[in-house]
Amino acid sequence: MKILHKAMAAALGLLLSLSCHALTAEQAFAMAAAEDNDARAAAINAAALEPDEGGRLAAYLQALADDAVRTAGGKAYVIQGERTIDPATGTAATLPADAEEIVNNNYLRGVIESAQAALALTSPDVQARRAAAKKLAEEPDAARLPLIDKVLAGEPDAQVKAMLERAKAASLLGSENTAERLQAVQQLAQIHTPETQLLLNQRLADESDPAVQKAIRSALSSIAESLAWGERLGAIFSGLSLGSVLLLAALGLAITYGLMGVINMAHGELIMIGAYATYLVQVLFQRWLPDSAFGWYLVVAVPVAFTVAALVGAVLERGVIRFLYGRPLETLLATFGISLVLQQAVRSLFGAQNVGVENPAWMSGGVSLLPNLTLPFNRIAIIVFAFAVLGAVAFMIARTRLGLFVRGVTQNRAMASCVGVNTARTDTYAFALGSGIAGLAGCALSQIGNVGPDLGQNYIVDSFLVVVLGGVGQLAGTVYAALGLGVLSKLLEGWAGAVLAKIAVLLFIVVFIQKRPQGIFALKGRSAEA
Amino acid sequence: MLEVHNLHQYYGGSHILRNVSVKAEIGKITVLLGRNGVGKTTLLKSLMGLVPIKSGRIEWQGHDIARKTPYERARSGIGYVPQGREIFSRLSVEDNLRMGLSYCPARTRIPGELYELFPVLKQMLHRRGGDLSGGQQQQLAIARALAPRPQILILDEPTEGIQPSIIKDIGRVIRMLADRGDMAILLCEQYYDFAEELADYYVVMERGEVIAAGPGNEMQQKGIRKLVAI
Amino acid sequence: MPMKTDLQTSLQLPKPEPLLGTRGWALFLAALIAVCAVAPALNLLVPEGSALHLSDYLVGLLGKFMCYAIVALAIDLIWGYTGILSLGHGLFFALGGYVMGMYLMREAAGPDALPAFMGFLDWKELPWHWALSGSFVATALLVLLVPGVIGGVFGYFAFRSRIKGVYFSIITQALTYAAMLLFFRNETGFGGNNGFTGFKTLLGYSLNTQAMHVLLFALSGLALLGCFLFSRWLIRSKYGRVLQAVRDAESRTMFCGYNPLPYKLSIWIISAMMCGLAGALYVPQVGIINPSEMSVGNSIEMAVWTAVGGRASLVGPIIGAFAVNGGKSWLTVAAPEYWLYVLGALFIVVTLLMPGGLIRLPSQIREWQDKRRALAQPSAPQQGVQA
Amino acid sequence: QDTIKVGVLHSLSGTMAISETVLKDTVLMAIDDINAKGGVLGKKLEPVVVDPASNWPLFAEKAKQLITQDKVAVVFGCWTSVSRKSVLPVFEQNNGLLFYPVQYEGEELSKNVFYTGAAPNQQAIPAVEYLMSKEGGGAKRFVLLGTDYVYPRTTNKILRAFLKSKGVKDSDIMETYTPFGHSDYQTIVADVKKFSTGGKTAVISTINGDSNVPFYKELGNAGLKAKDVPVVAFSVGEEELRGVDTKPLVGHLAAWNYFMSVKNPTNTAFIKQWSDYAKAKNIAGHKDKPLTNDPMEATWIGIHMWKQAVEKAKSTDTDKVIAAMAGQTFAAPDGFTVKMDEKNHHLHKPVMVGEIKADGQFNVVWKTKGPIKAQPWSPYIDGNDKKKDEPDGKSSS
Amino acid sequence: MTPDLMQSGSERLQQYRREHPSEGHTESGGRSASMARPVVAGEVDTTHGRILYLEDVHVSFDGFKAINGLNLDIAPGELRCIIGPNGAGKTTMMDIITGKTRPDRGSVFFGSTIDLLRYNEPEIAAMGIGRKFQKPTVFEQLSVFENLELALKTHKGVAASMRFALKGAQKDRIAEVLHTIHLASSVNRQAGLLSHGQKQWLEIGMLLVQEPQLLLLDEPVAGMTDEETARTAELFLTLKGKHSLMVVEHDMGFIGTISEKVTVLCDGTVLAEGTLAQVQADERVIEVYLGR
Ligand SMILES: Nc1ncnc2c1ncn2[C@@H]1O[C@H](COP(=O)(O)OP(=O)(O)OP(=O)(O)O)[C@@H](O)[C@H]1O
Ligand SMILES: Nc1ncnc2c1ncn2[C@@H]1O[C@H](COP(=O)(O)OP(=O)(O)OP(=O)(O)O)[C@@H](O)[C@H]1O
Ligand SMILES: NC(N)=O
Ligand SMILES: [Mg+2]
Ligand SMILES: [Mg+2]
Repeated sequence: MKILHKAMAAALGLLLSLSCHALTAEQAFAMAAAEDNDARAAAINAAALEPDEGGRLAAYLQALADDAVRTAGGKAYVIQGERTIDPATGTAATLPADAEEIVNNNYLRGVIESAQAALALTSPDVQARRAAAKKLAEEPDAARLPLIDKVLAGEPDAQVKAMLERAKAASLLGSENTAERLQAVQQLAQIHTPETQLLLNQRLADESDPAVQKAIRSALSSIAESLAWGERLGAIFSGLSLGSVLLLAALGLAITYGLMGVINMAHGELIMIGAYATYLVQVLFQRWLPDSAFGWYLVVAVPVAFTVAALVGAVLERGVIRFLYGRPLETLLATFGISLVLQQAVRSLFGAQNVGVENPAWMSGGVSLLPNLTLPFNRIAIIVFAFAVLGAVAFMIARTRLGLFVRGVTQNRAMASCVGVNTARTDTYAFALGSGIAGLAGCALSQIGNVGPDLGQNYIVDSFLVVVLGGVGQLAGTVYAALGLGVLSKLLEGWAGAVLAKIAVLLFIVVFIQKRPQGIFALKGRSAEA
Repeated sequence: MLEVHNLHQYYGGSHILRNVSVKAEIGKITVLLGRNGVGKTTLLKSLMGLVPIKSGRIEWQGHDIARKTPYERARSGIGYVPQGREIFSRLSVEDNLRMGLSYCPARTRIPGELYELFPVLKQMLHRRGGDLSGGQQQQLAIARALAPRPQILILDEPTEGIQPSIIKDIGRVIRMLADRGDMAILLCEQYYDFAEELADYYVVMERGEVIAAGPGNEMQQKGIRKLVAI
Repeated sequence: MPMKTDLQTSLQLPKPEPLLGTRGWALFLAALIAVCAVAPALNLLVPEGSALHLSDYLVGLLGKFMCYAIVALAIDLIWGYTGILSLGHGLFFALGGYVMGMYLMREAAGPDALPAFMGFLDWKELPWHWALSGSFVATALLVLLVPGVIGGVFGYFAFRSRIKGVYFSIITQALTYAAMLLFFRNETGFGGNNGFTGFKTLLGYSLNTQAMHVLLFALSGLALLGCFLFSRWLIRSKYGRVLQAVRDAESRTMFCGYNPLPYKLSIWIISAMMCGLAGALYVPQVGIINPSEMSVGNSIEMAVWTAVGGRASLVGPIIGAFAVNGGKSWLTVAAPEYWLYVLGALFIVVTLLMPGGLIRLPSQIREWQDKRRALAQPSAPQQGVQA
Repeated sequence: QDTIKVGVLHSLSGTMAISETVLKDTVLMAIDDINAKGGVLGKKLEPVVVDPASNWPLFAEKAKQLITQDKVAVVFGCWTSVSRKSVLPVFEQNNGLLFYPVQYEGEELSKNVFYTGAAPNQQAIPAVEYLMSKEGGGAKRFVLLGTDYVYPRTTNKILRAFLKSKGVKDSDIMETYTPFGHSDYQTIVADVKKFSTGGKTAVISTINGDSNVPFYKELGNAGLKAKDVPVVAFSVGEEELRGVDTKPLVGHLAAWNYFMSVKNPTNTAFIKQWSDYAKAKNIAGHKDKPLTNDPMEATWIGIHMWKQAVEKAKSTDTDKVIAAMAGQTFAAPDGFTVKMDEKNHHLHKPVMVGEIKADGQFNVVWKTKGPIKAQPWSPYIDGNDKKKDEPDGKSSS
Repeated sequence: MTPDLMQSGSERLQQYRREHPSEGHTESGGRSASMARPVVAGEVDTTHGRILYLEDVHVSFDGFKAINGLNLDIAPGELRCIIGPNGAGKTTMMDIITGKTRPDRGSVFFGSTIDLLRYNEPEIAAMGIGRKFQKPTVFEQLSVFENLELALKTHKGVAASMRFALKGAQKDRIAEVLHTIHLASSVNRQAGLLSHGQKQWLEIGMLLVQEPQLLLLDEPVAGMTDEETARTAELFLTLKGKHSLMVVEHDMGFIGTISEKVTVLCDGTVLAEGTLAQVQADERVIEVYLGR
């Protein structure tokens, strides 16, 4: 409390000293480095109440937000690339050697952002005003009421106005006056967003008046009701998204195992190779190409991941697996060995720790469908990607000669060769294709998960479950199994928690196979036995 | 023309084919006879390259193909109907036939005459090969071998499990194919009457060796039926 | 007709194989003596400095390997002979281990106290599933019964539904994975991720004495030899041949009048129980049991021991378990950064070059030489078809 | 015998290799450093590196081998608590000496182990206190989110008791666990988001290694900003953030006893030494982007304190070294002179809370004035008040 | 049961009784079918003169009617030949009898009391129905001897097989069969290494040692030489009477030597029935099956 008082006093003093409405050096220093963070916050808030002459305050706040401010000898400096600037005058300055970095924590960052919003309310740009008004509505502060009232009076834009009304209502939630509070609650009850929920809940915790309490409760329940849809859709979307991840991880295996019969324990490592290939492409982009090109690195990474994994797959097929056709259980053993070697190879080359793969900018963020339902772009991209790959694989298997040959060769290698199919080449192509698709999965998974030597291990069990649950050799089954498991997992997780959900899903699979011992899409009849 | 000279073949340590020499001429039907287990299938598999041979030469159209892979042999115009049908059981009948066309240009259609020959295949075009009845599968196997119009057709007991009327049809087809003059036929058969009726030449095997050979019209007088029976 | 009788007498029907041949019994006896007398003597009586001294470390290591060998044998029964690949045998091993661990925890806690981790969970009394853990006799039975019953229930439904091949393998994997997650949870009551450690005594005797180590070693050896003999007896009987028949042509077996279900189920349960026994002997020797024994990778590795040694032979899996684990123990020290390359390469090489596993390497070499000899002189008279 | 053997027992393969490999390198660097300065008691240190491969029984086997076969004087090793539990009997039976460098759940004291990582009161509790402060956002509701194993479960049990003592209601605590290797945090993040509408919320994450990347990526996806719902993690350091795009995570927190970004001459030297070593030894990853973290620092402290103790005891004999360890001090890279407690085998360490920066480093936003003493037996767990703050059997030496 | 089936059954029974006067092993031997009589579980009751009858059986696969209203019955000791075009449903019929395929509707009885549709494959086999497949199936990894030993008529339970030891009589039986099937010199050979024809014989041998009451033989002489075919015919004729046989073949010569009554199947139903000469003269049979 004491500290607060002191800070108030300091801020007040500053205010008084402000005869001209421009950023002073003292002010700038106080905003950057005061006795403690509360004092800094007070200084920042105080500064933001004043009109900003020449936009210098806005620039300075931005510099603070960007951690570009240094202090030395009671003065603040702004670093702009190579140059140093005096925030009060906007002129160049020299940075003293003993200048200290300014560290903001979350609390101060919040204060700075609010201050920026307050300043932006008077911006000529209507978009900026809208954003600022929204921000203020989310973080109400009774101290800004006069400012809001002032801006409201002159604001032409209806949207900004509506937002500001909201901000005002939110600020009034904490009013001394019960009627005002009640009115604020009623006004907020119209706004069905999670932010309102938070405001109302926070108020509820402190509210003592029963009428207001009741109003808040009914407002909350009506909001919760209208948000329920968003939650449901969100759960289904996460199910689909998980399903598409499972599908991607399993698709390559649907070829190497489902069609070719290779119990490919190295499948996970092929996924990992795809992910590392993506990482390498990213590094190359960062190192050799301009920043603006970075957003496109995935466009290069996709074919590279495919090719690298396919090549590794081809080498494995030529070197090891082709000697094992017709001995499926042996392939388990050999590919288990291969997976150990590949994992360790990655450790030797890249280190045991994870490597960082960044999402390109267009993949961050999402589309907001409902106030509480935002579909992230990277998830959407993966769903689309998974289905694109699925389409390509389905076409390849069902419509092309290679697909026909692969199916024929895996069913009866000797006979396929007797009708003139180059079985060795077909096998290599098919295995390389399956591996390449695993590589594509790796590329996609690098966007949502970690990239490390263990990457493959995390997906191998699930991949096999999906392929087997769908019915070995049944692409359609794989799709149903992946999406079904995805949605089921997410629904179960919703009410049982992740651990029990996972256990339940596994047991579900065990039980399901009892009903359908050959998977969802079982082959029936005589041909199944041959 | 297919010529086999002094072929020796082993399974592990046991000598299965001993100094086998056989010829199959274009336009002629050569019949291979012998009791169970004498090595007929083994010989045909050696011709296709499915089992390695120890020594001897296999000449096809003047080239030694003894070291070639099965698919190279198939592509050089050798069609093979194996014992036990070896259908691609999970492929549809149509895809089985398309497999037969594997080395033809991609657009090659399945010859319509196959369906005339084996009407049941047309009915069952979209059924899985493995679901067909035994005899239907046998018909499919023959049709598959004929699809790319090979220059030699090697048949391992093609009448096994086939109804009499179709056996007659197959006999007629084989005769017709040979008479067209662009195909050699090597037929391994247990059904003596069928074999005798078709044979231009015959070869009898016993214990992995050729013990008799000659033109088909001499079979009766040489008592080949007895030879096979004893 | 009389001619037929003649032929009959001239026909040599194969005699039933003896349980073990003379050489077999000799080797078996030698192994028995080595395990029960020689090794303990070398450890307890020969002074530490001597070249002949068997160190405590090695006693522990070999004791552990013998438990692994039992597992490999158990997997061989179900995989090698019956053709059912289980990727979940780690579960049975761990169950046996947990049953034993519960007993050891109770002993470590003392008669009236709860095992330490329970106090931490604020549990005031033993949960129901710990009821029998205080009795050694019950524990000894449960070590076999728990894996047997759980395996039995699972196997009954799976085999009844005629789940085969990879479908079976994958659901065993799912089962052990689910069990692992379950055991990870603290609430399940098995010590969560840490599992059980800090054992002190067995039947009142300290676990930390040299004599106890040797005793556990000898017990593991006896168990291994016993399991071997039992397996040999099973496999040699007609029962064993039915198993192989089921493996090779299940539907044909059915048309011969055999119901595969009781056959598969019985061998499955036997195999699970053997794993349970191995787990129970393993836990006091290594001093820890925790859910990672149920991890999928572990179970795959167990199958790998069997495969490396040679499936469908009884000595093979034992050799495999020793070879793989011995190699692992040695390499993780000798080449800590590269051992995975070597181990991985071993698996690849064994599959590619030794399809019968290590055990069939000599006969493979012999065969290869025979073949070369035969090919070298094709004109030599051969037995031909009669072979 | 002209060398002293030092055992290194960290997983170089398997799931834990991600975290542990670098600790092996840290030990090797320290040994090089000590040897370059003349070794210990005039003898060079000889590292014996083994790979327990993230396999807990194998940890016990390797520990036994190091002690009884290689006769090492001391072992530096283990990360997970279960691996420590697995080797503990081996060290006690054979009277070996283990230095354990990772923050853990406490509830253990052994005469043969020195714990150079944090006990819960040196990490978890101060961090939560910070979150409850105005500076930390004044959180009123808490999500306890962890991987389902003992360290998170125990830590959360302690935290729950602590929060209760601070007047937080049960309905304001959400406790959720995920299986090992869990990689899909959509539902959980959505749940957290929903929970956070009920009042100012903070997430306390004890998610283990591998799952952190997908968790943080999902946080970024969901747009959960640190300002609104801060996440404080106890298992996320510089190394774990290597795999993450940290821009969306700026402001989320971690609590440790050391951060790479701490500015002081000791740390600068430490970082430089590590960078040079990583380059010289061509350590993958670190040769391009050298990073240090808390367990590395704890390892570094441990081996140097051991050296000092050996020199004080003039012997590598376990009991003598244990006795000499009491009260050892060392100028640590965290900027303080840390001390080995006279009794409880834990270090007195400073506690720091850092906010993630865009470059993957941490801004230290809060720290204790000085090192604080560890409470291995947390007072928030019933019955611990009766436990001795000293391992059993020590007096015998 | 349809009236004509009942009629033909009682006729056949009468004939059977005439030929095998001493073999009425049920107490109720001469009594009429309607008289109460204990039904012994698992025991085949042939008092109605049929060991097997199928009535109005239907099976379809994805809409394709493989068996379409099939009626058939076989008397004890009868050797019945079944012929019919490829795809007529002969093998499918055997699948139904042996429990491999479940019919969509219809009834299948073994004797008069055992409803085969209620049993699974091993149970049906243990009751005394043996089958030889169209494609020879033997235990390829086991030796010829072991193949026969497994097929031997004994108790087939787990405990019994653990304790099993070959008795003298059983040995003799195996030796005898080995001679019959001409594999005496290959007793120890692995069955997988046999040639196609040898496997056929081995499978027949396995049937013989199994001593079933009813043998279903799907194309037993396919791939055999004429001489062997003749031997097989001889063998079947000796089996007839003691066992009931149902033989599917396309080899008319073989059928000719063994047949008394021939049933022609076509499109899943009976097209014609009679002696070989009768059916061979049947225009429809010539049309769909024999060819001109
Ligand atoms: N893979 C194999 N390994 C060892 N021996 C074999 C193998 N395949 C066949 N044989 C043996 O080789 C001999 C010849 O077999 P092959 O199949 O060529 O006979 P076949 O003349 O075609 O007989 P059938 O008329 O019965 O078809 C037989 O004795 C058989 O047992
Ligand atoms: N599982 C199945 N799915 C689809 N069609 C089937 C299946 N099983 C059998 N069929 C069809 O049913 C018909 C009867 O087959 P079946 O094998 O019984 O004939 P068959 O009389 O034994 O012929 P063959 O003399 O050629 O052996 C055939 O047309 C076959 O294609
Ligand atoms: N001790 C830990 N972090 O597991
Ligand atoms: Mg043949
Ligand atoms: Mg048929």
